[in-house]
Amino acid sequence: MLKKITQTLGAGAFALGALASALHAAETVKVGVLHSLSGTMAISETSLRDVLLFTFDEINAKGGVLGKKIEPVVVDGASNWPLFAEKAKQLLEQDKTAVTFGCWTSVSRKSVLPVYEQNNGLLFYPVQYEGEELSKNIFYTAEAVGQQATPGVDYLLNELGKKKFYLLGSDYVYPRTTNLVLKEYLASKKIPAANIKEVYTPFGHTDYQQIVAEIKQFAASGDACVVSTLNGDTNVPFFRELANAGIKSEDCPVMSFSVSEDEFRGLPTKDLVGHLGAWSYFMSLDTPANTAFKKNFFAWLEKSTVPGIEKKGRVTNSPMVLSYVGVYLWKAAVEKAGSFEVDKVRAALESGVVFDGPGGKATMQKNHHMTKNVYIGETLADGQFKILKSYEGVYGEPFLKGTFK
Amino acid sequence: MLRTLSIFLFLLAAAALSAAPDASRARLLAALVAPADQQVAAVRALVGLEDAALVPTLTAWRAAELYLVTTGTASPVPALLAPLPGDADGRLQALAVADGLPVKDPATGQPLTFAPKELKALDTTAPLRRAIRDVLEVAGVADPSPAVRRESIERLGQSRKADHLPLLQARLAIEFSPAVRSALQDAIAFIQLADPAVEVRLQAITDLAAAHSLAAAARFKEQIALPADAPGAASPVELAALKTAVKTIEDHWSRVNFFGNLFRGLSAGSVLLLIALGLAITFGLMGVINMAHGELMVVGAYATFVVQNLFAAAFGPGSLAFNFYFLAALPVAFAAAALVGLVIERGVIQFLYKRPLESLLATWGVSLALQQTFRLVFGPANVQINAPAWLQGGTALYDVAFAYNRLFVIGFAVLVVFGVWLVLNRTPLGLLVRAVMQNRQMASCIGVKTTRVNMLTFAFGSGLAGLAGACLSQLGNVGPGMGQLHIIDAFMVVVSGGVGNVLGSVAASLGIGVTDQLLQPVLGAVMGKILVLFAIILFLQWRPGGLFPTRSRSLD
Amino acid sequence: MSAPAKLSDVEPRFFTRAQWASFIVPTLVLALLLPLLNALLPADSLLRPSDFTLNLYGKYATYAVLALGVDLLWGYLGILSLGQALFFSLGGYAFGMHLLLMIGKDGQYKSDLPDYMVFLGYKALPAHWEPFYSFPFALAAVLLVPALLAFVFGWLAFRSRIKGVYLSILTQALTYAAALLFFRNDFGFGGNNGFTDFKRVLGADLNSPATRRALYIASIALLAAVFLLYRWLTRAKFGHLMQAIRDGENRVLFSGYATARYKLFVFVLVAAITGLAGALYVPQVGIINPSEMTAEKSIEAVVWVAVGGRGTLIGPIIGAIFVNALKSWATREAPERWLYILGGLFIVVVLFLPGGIVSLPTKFRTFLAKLRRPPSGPTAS
Amino acid sequence: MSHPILQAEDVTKTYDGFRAINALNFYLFPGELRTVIGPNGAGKSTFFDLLTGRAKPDTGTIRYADSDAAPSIDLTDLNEYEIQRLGIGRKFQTPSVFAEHTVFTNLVLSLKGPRGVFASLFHRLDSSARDRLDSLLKLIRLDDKRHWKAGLLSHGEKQWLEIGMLLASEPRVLLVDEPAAGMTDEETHRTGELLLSLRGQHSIVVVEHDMTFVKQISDGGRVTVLHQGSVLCEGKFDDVQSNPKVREVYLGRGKH
Repeated sequence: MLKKITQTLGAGAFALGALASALHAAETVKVGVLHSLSGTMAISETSLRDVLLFTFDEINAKGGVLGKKIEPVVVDGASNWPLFAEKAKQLLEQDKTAVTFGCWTSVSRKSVLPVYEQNNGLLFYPVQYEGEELSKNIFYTAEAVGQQATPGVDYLLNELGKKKFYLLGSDYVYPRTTNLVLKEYLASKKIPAANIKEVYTPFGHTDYQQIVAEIKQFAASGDACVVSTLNGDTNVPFFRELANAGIKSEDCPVMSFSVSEDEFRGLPTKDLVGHLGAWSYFMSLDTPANTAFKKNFFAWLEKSTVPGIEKKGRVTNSPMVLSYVGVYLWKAAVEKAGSFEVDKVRAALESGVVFDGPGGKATMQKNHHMTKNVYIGETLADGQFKILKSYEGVYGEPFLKGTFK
Repeated sequence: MLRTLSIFLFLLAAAALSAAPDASRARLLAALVAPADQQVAAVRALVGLEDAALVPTLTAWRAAELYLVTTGTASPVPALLAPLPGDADGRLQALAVADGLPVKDPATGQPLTFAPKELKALDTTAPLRRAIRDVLEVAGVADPSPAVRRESIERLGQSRKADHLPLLQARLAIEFSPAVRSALQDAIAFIQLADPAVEVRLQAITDLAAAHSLAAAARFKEQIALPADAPGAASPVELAALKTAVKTIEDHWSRVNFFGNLFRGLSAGSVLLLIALGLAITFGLMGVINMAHGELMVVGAYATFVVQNLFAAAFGPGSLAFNFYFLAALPVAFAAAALVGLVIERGVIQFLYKRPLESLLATWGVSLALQQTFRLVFGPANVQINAPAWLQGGTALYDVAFAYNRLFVIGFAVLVVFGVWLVLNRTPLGLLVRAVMQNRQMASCIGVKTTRVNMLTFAFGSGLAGLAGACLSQLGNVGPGMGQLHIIDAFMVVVSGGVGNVLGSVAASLGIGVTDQLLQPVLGAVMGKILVLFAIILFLQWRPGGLFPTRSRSLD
Repeated sequence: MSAPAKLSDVEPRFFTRAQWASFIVPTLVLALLLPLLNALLPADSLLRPSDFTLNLYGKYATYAVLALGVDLLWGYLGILSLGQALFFSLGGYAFGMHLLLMIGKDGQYKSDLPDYMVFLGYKALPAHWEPFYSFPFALAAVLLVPALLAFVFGWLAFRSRIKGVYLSILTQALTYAAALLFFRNDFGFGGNNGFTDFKRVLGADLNSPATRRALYIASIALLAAVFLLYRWLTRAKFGHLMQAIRDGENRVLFSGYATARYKLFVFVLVAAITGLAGALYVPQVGIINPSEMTAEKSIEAVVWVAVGGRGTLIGPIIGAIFVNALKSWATREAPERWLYILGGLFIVVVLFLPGGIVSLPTKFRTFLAKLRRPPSGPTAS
Repeated sequence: MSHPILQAEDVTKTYDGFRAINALNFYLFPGELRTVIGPNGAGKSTFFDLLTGRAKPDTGTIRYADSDAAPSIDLTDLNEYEIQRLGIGRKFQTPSVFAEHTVFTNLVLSLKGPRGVFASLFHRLDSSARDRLDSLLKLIRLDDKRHWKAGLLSHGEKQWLEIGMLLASEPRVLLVDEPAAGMTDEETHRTGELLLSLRGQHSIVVVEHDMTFVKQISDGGRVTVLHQGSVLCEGKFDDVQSNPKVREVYLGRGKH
């Protein structure tokens, strides 16, 4: 018995030793990267890790931040939300990172939020989300609902003259919230409730026959569209089914908020041609800043030595660029504050630092969201978006519900 | 393919531009450069303009592909860009809308070349684009392509403007395509709903009811809902007609939905069946709980992906031969998954035949490792699989939609079941399999090489999983986590069918598929699925051995 | 075969004196000394376990309780339940409801209602939430909700004599259905996001080091208590019956025992205790959401047991701590490769070490004995 | 003549269209030792399954008397453990003991007494129970192997252990399926003696193939011949043996 218990303690000591933090090097500043590199979310989040490492190298090559080189601490959240909280604690309490860039799903952000608040840490969150949150320790470079969903619906209403809306989403908080806001928004635009249908499918749903049959009948009048907040994987069976049912983008366009260039890599783009997307960045944006960003990133990928990193067929998308923008905003704020201290950096950020990034000018607001451009694009067969319309300098507002009357 | 098409279109446009009847062309040009506040009116006035350049010019304008070309000091000329014959740099020449000739350098007299981004596209606004669309729709009624004609006609019908009536009726007199004719009749009836003469209106209602038009039903319901004194409210006679029409249309569609649900259930069941068949062999017959079964499907799906890429590389992605990649992928998927299965059986499972619950754990470890391998080999993102042309689209019979890929899956499932039945019942291997599965020790006593039989059976079941994966690649996504989506469903099918009974799996998968599809419209996708799961749990309370239980007389 | 030593009699002693010592000493060290060092030593002392470490081990302790339950069912009773994470999460949810209400007006919306309810437009707290303001009620729910579900499911399943692989797959289906249900926003438990951002428990600030120490101590105490309880269960005649059911249920049935009742009793008891562990888990990790109740999590727990050594009570504890510590370490040090490490570990353990880590010393001794003795000679075993 | 303790009337049981038991009538009287013989597939094991609740008859009644009155308890409504608690114990054809438990524990678990969950949680062995266990261990000659794991016993020893377990539960009716299988001649003979010694205090049904053994234990008692699920004939061993029908279906096949 005693032996068994010493075994237990031995196993524990092993973990303790492993977790003991390394000593700080004076010339570097530690920066956390908290994304899922395994599990279901690895599919999206790995790209963000890549772009973050690229950004750090880019900054380090130009002398770092306040003369210190960035030393990334990469941890795997493994698509496991309590593990995210554990890793966040580790980054803050053990590694003492100055800032963390990370999280994709809302639940991962929710899971680490108390950790950042309690340790007074700093987290930059880059992925479109539902809003309804404002933490003094989180900066949301992400698109809020008003920077994606409402402009997207505006486009459907004003440019395409759509009158019937099929709101299709995965059954979780982001789609639910977005659709709540959209329903209010549509009501304020005098769209009768009878013309709005709201449907949810579980995560990983694979059979969209029924829903597509319903859309087909819903769209028989010719003035209908689909607003899709379907998550990740489920887009493939959905668009496949849609194409096979003969529903064309001209008859019934689908405006998706969760499908970006990165997702197109795994989608049969042929089936998506003509359908729409709304993001604050498209890879096809023709600006010098974007051209340079793409060139440098792909060049970096070529010579990267990160194990298992994909080098071929890579694209850029909005969450990646917003991660990139986040790092630069943080850098600008640190330099403005002249310190890595969280309180000073926060004050600097809140005072409105600006970064002219690949997606255009982004200004951090006092409410921790960004004013940025929003683009509406149409899918092309090569997995890129053709930009149809741009809305410039859209204010980021996390609390939208109840604002449209 | 796309490039050839666009070149063709441009050549067509060029031809249209060059044949220039002057008066109409002038009107078109005037509209293009009209002052902003008069532009919409000017464009709308183009309705019915008989000019070959009308459609290509407006189409390009609407797509922001009509450019203003400035040469020297002259005022800008509206022009379309077309490929320069024989030019490899991708530079384009500009064909002026006015005469269809290339815009030339005033100095040298040589055609100028451009890249699209060097030029300014002619601006549009949303109201302008709508006006353009309206003009194009009217023009589209006479378009050479039946699909364009049909779409334009449907839109005109929905706009319900009486002034389009003569145009549509004129077209009806000469239209030959049955699909377009029926669209024309519907559109005419739609417009006639607002006819001043009550008989015409009543006839239109009857016609639309007979055509089972859903769009009409929506309009009818709106009209029925109007208060009696509202403008446009129906007279009592009309009201009765409207109600009958709505009922006729709705009855029709509820029948359509019923048969549609049955078909969808059949197809969902076939997918389940394909997924579960391999498991019915490895789990049902052999008693191995293979948690990596899902990953074996992924092997099949990735095999399909690889074959697709090989075909694309060898024959070109648009070629005829490319369309047959899927047929070649099926045996490859089977073989690849069977091979991986073989390795798993030799490496892990052969030690665990007497410990089924532990095979669950070990194979779970295998599934983790396989998933990470997929990630490292093919990347963490999903891979792109393009369906061959013959699996795209669908057909409709009595308004029930049949997608080709679904029809294929049903047919394929039937074939695979038949194949499995043949293997198990009509081959020496099948005999050995059944012998070993019934009593391993006894079989080995009578000289059956049980090791070999186990190996082959497991490989066979794995190969079936590979086939299922290949099929799924045509329906859904292919990525490292794809296998996890289906594994529980597969186990549920085998368990409720009765372990060790392939026929049971067939019945269970079809039952589950149809139930799921029938429940979905009522309860939604999530609750439907939950309910099916609970139904299975309860069903097994009632019949613990599944649909077709295997009885045993031994004590345990 | 030499005559086996006088091993287990029907009523063996609960603990020998040495066993008591080897139980009490580490328990006291873990439950009292470590938190004391944490509280008293200066932050930079090498001997001081950090807040982070304590918190981590508190979490592992709740996992160990979960693993003990899996083992009691699987190692002793022969029921491989893939639904234990569900009971763990249900306990977590029940306690989470209480914690969520304790946030009071400190949430995002400064409302009495939990944030997500405000947002989804609830006008008032649903009636079934009201009692959760009371800590004792929440505690009772922590035990009773999982127990009730276990009772209904177990009653149905055991009555129909569903067992073995069938039962495993059914529990998996149950877990899957429950997770789907909790993922739904309409179900009213926060959907995919679950409950998070808790502020206080029993009036104490959840994020203060003192509260975290208390939670850690409570987790270790629970683990020790559950260990004793399960040890008592397995040593009584009841324990022999459990193993008899595992080895030959029909024989037990023909000996006049209503085996279904025995299974149901253990299943329900374990569910309640697992729920309690879940309730302690939630305030320590700060979140409970439906992905915690997926079948995958249950399988993980089974793996801990297998790695540690099933059919023993110390095995699951070692397994839970070892595997999770390994995971904590590997997700930081080898983020790209840790799934291979974990997957490989399971395969190796199942194939080559069916007794788990606890069987290592015996294996090692046998190995040494073989080395000493030439293999040709007759061995006494 | 007194009432039967166990009575099966017109019982039929079908498995997948095969009539394992066909309109069977069977009466067992208190204190009787009845031997049942019959060729393979005659329905002997199925018959035991029906008596012990492991299978339910399609038609017919099976009744049991827990007193001297006429049999009134309908066994077809009851399940295995309820029937066992009424006092009907069964020994299986292949010995089924708890292989991972010691011989001693095997007996403890079988000992007559409360069978509830809580009873077993707080169970203590009193001295009279210990005495009874000791005498049982001696009876089945496993006294010196009481701490062996049952799984390590020889086939014959397992048979004995199972008989011991059966006796420990003090049943009124013993259903014994092929007790002599796998035993040496000497062991077989001793088994026969044991069974004969139990006659009187218990009512016993023995299913057996071994004719020598059958002859030994029938010892003036009745022998029932099952054939195709029904009783072919019943009577003293010698009568049965000379019955031409029996010779035809059973003995005529060359066995003994």
